[in-house]
Amino acid sequence: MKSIDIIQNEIIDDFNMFDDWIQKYEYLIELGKDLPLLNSAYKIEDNLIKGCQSQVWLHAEKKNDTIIFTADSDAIMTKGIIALLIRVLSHHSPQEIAESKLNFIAEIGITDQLSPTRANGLVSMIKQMKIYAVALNN
Amino acid sequence: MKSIDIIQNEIIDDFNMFDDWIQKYEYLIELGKDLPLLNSAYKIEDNLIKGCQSQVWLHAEKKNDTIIFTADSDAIMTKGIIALLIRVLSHHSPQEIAESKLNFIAEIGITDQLSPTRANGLVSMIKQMKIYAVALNN
Amino acid sequence: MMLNIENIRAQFPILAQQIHGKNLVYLDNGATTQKPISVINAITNYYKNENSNVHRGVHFLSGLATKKLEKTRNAVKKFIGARYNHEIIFTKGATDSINLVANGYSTLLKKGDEIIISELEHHSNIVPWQICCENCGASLKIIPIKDNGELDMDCFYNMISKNTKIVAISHISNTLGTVNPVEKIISKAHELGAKVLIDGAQATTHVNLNMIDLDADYYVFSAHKMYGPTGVGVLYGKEEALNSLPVYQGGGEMIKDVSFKKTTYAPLPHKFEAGTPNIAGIIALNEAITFVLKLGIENIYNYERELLEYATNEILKIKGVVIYGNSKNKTGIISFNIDGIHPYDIGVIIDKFGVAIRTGHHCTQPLMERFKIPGTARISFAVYNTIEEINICIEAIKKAKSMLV
Amino acid sequence: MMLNIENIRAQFPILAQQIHGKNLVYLDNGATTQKPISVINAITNYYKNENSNVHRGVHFLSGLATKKLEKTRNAVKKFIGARYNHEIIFTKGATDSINLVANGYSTLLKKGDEIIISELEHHSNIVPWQICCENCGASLKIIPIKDNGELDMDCFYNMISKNTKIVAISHISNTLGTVNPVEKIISKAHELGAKVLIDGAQATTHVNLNMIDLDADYYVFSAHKMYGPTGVGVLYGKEEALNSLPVYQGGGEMIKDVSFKKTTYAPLPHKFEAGTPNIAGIIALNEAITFVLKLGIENIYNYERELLEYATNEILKIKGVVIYGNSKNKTGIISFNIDGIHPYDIGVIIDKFGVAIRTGHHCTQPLMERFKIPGTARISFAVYNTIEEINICIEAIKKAKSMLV
Ligand SMILES: Cc1ncc(COP(=O)(O)O)c(C=O)c1O
Ligand SMILES: Cc1ncc(COP(=O)(O)O)c(C=O)c1O
Repeated sequence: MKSIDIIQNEIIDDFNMFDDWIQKYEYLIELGKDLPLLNSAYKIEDNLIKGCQSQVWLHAEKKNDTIIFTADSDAIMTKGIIALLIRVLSHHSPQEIAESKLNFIAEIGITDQLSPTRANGLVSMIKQMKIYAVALNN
Repeated sequence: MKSIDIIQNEIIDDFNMFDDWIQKYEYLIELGKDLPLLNSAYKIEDNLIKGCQSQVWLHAEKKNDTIIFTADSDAIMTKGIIALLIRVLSHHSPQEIAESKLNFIAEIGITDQLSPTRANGLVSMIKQMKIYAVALNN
Repeated sequence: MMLNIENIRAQFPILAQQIHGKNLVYLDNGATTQKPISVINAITNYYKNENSNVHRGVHFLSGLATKKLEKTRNAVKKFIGARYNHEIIFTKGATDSINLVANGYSTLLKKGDEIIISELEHHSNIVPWQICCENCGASLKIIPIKDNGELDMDCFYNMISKNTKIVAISHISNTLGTVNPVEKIISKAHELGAKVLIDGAQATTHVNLNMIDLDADYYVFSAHKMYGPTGVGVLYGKEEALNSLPVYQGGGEMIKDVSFKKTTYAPLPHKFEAGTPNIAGIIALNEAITFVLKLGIENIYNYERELLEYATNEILKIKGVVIYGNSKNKTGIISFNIDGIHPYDIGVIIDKFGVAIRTGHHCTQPLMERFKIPGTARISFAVYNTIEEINICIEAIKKAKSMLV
Repeated sequence: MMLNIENIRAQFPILAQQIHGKNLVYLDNGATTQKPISVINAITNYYKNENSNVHRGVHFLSGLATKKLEKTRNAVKKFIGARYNHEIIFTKGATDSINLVANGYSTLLKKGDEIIISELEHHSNIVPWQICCENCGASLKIIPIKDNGELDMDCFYNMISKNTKIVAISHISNTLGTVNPVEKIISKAHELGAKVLIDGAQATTHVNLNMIDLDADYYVFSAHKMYGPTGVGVLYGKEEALNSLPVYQGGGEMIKDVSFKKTTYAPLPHKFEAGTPNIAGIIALNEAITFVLKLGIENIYNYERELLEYATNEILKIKGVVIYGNSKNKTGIISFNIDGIHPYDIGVIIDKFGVAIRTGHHCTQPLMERFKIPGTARISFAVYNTIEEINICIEAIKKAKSMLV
């Protein structure tokens, strides 16, 4: 598996190819649509991270010392960003996840989506991913 | 007895003779000092009109169909204005008092002292003088 | 009278803003309106020339600030047609005003008493009453709404009884735009001896208010939704209604006499104005009122109705659009969804075109529950909006839709 | 560091004002300070370029306003050395902040519990606790003060017990200038398991604050007394202290989920921030903090001490003058009376010389009672005052005296 930083750089490179925000957003929307379905057994209150506008369901499990995340959201833009977060963090060791610094978000120019305005659940989602990583590290 | 309006005009004339506010204030202070003492029997809670800074005690009685006011205050500037109010309103009939329009205050340039800021009890005092006039009119 | 919209727009500096390189199209007026230069200048002028604490000072500036603050009280009184200046209480906003009353009712009510609100209320007119009920044991009854976004008045007439002590209803729904039949509610409530609080947060620029005619016991609103500054609200109450409430906050101006043995309270309005008020904001509210009155509330209403009708027609041309709130009697608010699209996604995308609308539950979660939706996209007009801006907004929505489906 | 006072004065437009044809000498800073142009511009800039409602909006302006509001929260956190941003609650003023806490305590306390305040408190730190006691049956204990205006700490040590649940004390007396030994009070209270609220309304520009060191459970202040706008206050509380309080006002932002079955509340700080806040004011508070930090609190304190010493000396030269509050540990406040003269008369006359001081009870009636006086004349300094202004003030007082005796 590639390191978290290498994946982040790949994503940054991907986004650098786009000329404008429309292309970036269309790409995010595509990623959102392509995000593998969350097993409906996991779409439960316990896995819900409530933003004030869109909601995120997040599931984590451990497999061969790495964490695998699956998730869903009711808003497609949010789902697109989730897809990126999963691409970056899934399949890494709990320690790598806990220590990761997610700089790609600032670099690809979608920080608006990650402001602490609580409008979507993404800030809480990143926090939750790290908490899962720590919790499953045993 | 002169009418209320005639007395008001006399007061306005008095103040017109002064060149500046210092003379006006000195005159008011003098009036305050010269205000006849309020009979201490009347300096009671019931007669108290509480401004937030200076206090006014007001007593009214009826004599030959006219109202006679006596009053006191702990602040001398307030007392000066009280002296003017008594000069204008005392010894008039209840009806004259109730219907009076006190324009002299604006004309002599001491309206600051009569703003509704409640800093002294004067606005309430004028109201109270009229209430007494109505109450004693029987 | 025809309003000169170009002239009006010129009074709002922010309308010249560019957002993401596009002209700002501000259609989030239900959340807060923009401010004309006269309001902004009133604040600046206050701080540059007049700033001082009010009421108890004997020096010139303190007298001036007090006079200007009281002038706004008088302007509000006239604006809403109240009887007395002391029926106007300055608060920090509509929410603060409602809480003041609801807190008072928690000592006035007891188990068995009932409070009526409706399903379309803003959280600010729900939660204070829930807290009130929790504290005093009264129970909360809810007027349901019909599919078109109007109150189900039959239900209301069945629900209200001698047990009802207060009815709290918004004048205009911030999510649906529905103008509620507050006159009917007030007269029925009074028949049964209940008091009425009207949440006028969305109404002050759309309805000519006259408290004596309307006969509401309490009426609340926020300055920032009527072209005024943030941090200022009004609680109007009939003299006897306000006098019946216990004091709310303690401190500063609201006392007659403080001693450790016994503290007594000042008469209205001071009784409910503890602490240094938002002096600059209150003074600026006077300018906001002047602005609204100069244009004329009826003119504002009519113009916004034109915008509403045009926009409603245009948006309904987009396939899959559903509008929530279809009362004939509504103001310039359009809440909508597009089939299969989350409102959040629409908001995020059209923002990039410079178009500011609100998405989400608009602090009316029970109403969202009622329609079984996570939220809506909401366009809300002010008097400075134009048909051209609506066209830009509609185009942006269409583009968003084409990206999202 | 020496402060460049001319340079500082140039930042305050109002100081160029003429009052009754004289230069304004503003010595009523205990009531409210004047505002530097940076604070005024922050408000103007907000309304001209950024105005929008905060938090839930997804559009650009809403995000910007939210970011700036949260930036002030962060600035306040740093300014007072708190642990977390969410320990900073925005209110409408110190009075509002104290009421929020006292209201919470009325559900936390019961008969037999005790609250301690002092004889020199501002009404805003007395009345809320009286209301609290009335509601919950707790009793109020008062720390007396000594003739020099200091708290009688022996009494405090005797008075406090296991029954004491909260001690509420001002950091600096607004009438006497006394800096109270809050560190000692806090450590003693904590020893006995009581919480402590400090009313810092007069302290924020005079004492370097560090909440972690100070260890107060609650600390409150108003923006308008620290060169900031009216209508904004802060309630700091330790995370666990704030969490222990029930919600205060309901509505808007303070919820997690609203339903008619069960409403749940948002985490800190939102739990206590119902309704649209004073966004412009909060954003401008950041500039006020910047202004204070640039000058340096120690420098401000030292400079005002110089003014205090000079003015104290000069005023004591006037025959018949009595100064109330003679603690060695005091800030730039002089409360005085002249034998046989009512303070009101002094205030009214020196106003005509352009000198603005406050006269009256300064919202500390029990303290006036303690000294058996109807009020005092109070001079209070800010960093822009000068020796020259003190001279003008002293001259004016002398003239007033000569007119009055
Ligand atoms: C010591 C003290 N506490 C509380 C207050 C109340 O502050 P505000 O009126 O801004 O709420 C003041 C201001 O007068 C004060 O000086
Ligand atoms: C109908 C209604 N009521 C109450 C409020 C609350 O107003 P504020 O946030 O200004 O206190 C609003 C504003 O969102 C509203 O639209």
